Amino acid sequence: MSKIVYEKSKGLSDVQLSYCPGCTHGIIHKLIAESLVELDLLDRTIAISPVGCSVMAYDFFNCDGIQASHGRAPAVACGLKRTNPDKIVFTYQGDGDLAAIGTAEIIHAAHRGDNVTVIFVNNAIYGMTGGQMAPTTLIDMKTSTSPLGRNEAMMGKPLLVSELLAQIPSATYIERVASHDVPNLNKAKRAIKKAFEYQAAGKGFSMVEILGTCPIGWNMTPADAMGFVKDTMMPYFPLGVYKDEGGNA
Amino acid sequence: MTTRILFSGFGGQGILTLGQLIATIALNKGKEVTWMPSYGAEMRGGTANCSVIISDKMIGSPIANTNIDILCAMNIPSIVKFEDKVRPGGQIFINSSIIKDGIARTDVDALHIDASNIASKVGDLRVANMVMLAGFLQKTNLFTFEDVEEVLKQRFSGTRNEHLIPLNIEAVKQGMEATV
Amino acid sequence: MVFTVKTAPKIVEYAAKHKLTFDENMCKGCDLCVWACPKDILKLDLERVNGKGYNPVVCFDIDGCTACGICARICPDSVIKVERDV
Amino acid sequence: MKMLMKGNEAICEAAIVAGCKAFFGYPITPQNEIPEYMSLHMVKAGGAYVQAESEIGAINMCYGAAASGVRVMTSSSSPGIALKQEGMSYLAGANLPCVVVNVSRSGPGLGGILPAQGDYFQMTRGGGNGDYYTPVYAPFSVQEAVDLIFKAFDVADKYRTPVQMVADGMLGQMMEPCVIEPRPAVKVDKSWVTDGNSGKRPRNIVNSLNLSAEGLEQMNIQRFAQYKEIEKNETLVDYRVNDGDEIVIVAYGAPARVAVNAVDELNESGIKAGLIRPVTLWPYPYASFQNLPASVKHILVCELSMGQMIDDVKIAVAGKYPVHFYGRCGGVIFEPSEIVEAATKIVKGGA
Repeated sequence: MSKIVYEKSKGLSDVQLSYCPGCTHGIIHKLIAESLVELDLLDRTIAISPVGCSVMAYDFFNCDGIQASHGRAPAVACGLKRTNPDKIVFTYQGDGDLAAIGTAEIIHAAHRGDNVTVIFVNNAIYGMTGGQMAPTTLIDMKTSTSPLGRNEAMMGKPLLVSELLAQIPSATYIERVASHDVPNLNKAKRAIKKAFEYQAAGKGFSMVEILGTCPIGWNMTPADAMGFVKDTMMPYFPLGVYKDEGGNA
Repeated sequence: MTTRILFSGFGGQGILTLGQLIATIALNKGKEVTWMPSYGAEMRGGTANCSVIISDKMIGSPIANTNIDILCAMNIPSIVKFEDKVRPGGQIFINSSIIKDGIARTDVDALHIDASNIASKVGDLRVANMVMLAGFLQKTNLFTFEDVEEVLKQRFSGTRNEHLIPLNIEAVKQGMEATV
Repeated sequence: MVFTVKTAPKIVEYAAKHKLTFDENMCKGCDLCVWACPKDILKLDLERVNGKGYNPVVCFDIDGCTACGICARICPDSVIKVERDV
Repeated sequence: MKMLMKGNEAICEAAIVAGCKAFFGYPITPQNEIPEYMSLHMVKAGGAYVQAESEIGAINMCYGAAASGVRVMTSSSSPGIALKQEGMSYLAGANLPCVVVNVSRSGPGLGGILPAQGDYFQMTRGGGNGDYYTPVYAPFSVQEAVDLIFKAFDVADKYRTPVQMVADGMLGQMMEPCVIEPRPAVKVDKSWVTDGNSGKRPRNIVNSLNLSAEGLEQMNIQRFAQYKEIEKNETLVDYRVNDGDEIVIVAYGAPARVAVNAVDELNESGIKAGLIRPVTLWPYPYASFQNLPASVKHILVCELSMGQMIDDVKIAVAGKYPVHFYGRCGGVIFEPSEIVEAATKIVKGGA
């Protein structure tokens, strides 16, 4: 007699992921797919993919998908949710998409209290276009547009998105988690599930920020990149629940 | 006289660099030359190629993926995609360390070079591209061994990669010996 | 200009007390499972490449497997299935 | 000295040599080499470099820098250029010089990243709101891109207008030998700049708002008088039509290189063919179509689009010749043989 400990989620399609070897996007996709299957929400979910490495995420989730223009996924989600309030709508956005060009849209989705879920993957770089500096790039980190390292005087300090959105009165649930080892993946999955449960219960805007890696953009092995998340990113981007008003709604 | 060369292989095999070195040699020799890469987000870790066209007159389209004079193929997808695009009588240089089944065409001049294995023996898999240069030195009159030495110095002298010049030259030499 | 050679699935099984199943052609040789495995029974096969051109993961000591599932959970490409004998 | 350079990098180097003192950009393929190059070399040259939060941010940074009188440039690719239209309209409305480089890709929407020419309408018809045009340069080689960057900054300064350069993914990514040497810049009056009057001159205002209908009309009339001057002085064309040619192929930008090959092949095969390559897309070289040799029977427009420049060719020939079209799009690049086949069919009848 044998019991399946782990197998590929039914929430994922058969398409091979387009991500580079060892990229945490694949791991985070699995958490979302597993959560939607376990909550029995998959068949009424619409995934909204951004512009960035996860631009083709619509190919990877086993549900309907929309591709949004750069940074505008939360506005697209608003339009879809307002016309389909009984559906589950989530956006999947990177730090370039959400924290740079899409800051107006994300802030106003939270501000309106749109009953949608945002999965925000923060890997401190623009991966798709070849490793440029992002608003979340750490000080002194070298990228293709900060070749001498991010300079605070010229480029400011990295943007703290969860802390920012937690200030918005109408946001319901904001948590930052990480994806660099199995215990943290379990926590990340609990956060994702909670966000979808809140949405299903009509509790309003939720965002889960997930610290991820970009081994190619960071010029590291995938395993070293996991260590970088733990040792270098987490001290600047503290994990935790920044807002949770789901219980009072 | 116009020579249309296509370099193709996995990202990381030095395809684009090899094309640039040969384009620079052509420039040094006063030729018209273009270098054009395939580009895109998924290229990393995937298959990359670049076209180099060398001519005595103005070059039109810089893309040489048809009517190819010389195909420098470093992996199997390169053969699958481009073998048929070489003109009859053209040349195919084959990285036989990876492309073990050879090619089907009989109307081209094929040269098998055990490039990846030779590069490993020289000390770095990443110089497989330089081993492939043996094809050009053995089979064409485009440039000489001295031209290669000169372009390597031009590119790497005074950079942090200067110490790699002897390794690269050794790779070319080993490639020459293996293809005599 | 980007293209890949289509490859049929290649399923590789390792079975002792517990069972590991690898969908080998989905593997990108990222090494994360090797890095994460607490029993150090996985490695990349540097002697060969899979249909995508990567060195695939292999298990060299299935007897040491405890079916903890860590390799499968960390794998970004859902390559690994883990079955526990109960 | 002749150097082998990527189109994108040559454009940057030429801009720096031309005295560009500020660059504002945002990542998008296939123009990433431009902000990457500027992030190092613009800073080394003592200029300002910022990676903006968006293309809209970047073009408005240009608006601010241009108002202070410095030479400023931004770059993007098609979807990003679409985002910049608000700022372009403001630059035009406020009479500010600025150089905008579009390393174009296929669309519409997010489209693809491969070379295409579907932005012709947007670039040559204003693009944003209101009555305006911008000069548009379309180089077909790395050297020409370098030469036209110098030109673009001069024209922007001289006529106080935003100027665009379109270099598709092919030209941006390819390497070719080129020479970049300093050349004298046009001398212009910059007494209008808003860099703080220090009490020494009347204050300056940079603005496109005018709530008086007559006043705004006058501003537009003046701007269009400038456009007449630009049309008269700045139209550029590469004209390669000879007596005896039966068919004239019209193409622009890097894809015109394919047309050059096709014209050679046609002439070798006995079909007399010529080429008109507009180098400025606005102002369009309409005059080049007025005195074609009597031998010309057909015009064939070749574009990497479903057909956009063909409208200008139809305006130019005013019904005098049949205007045919051959195009590929989505990132597919035509090969010389395709153009040869299309031209042969037309000349031999059957098309």
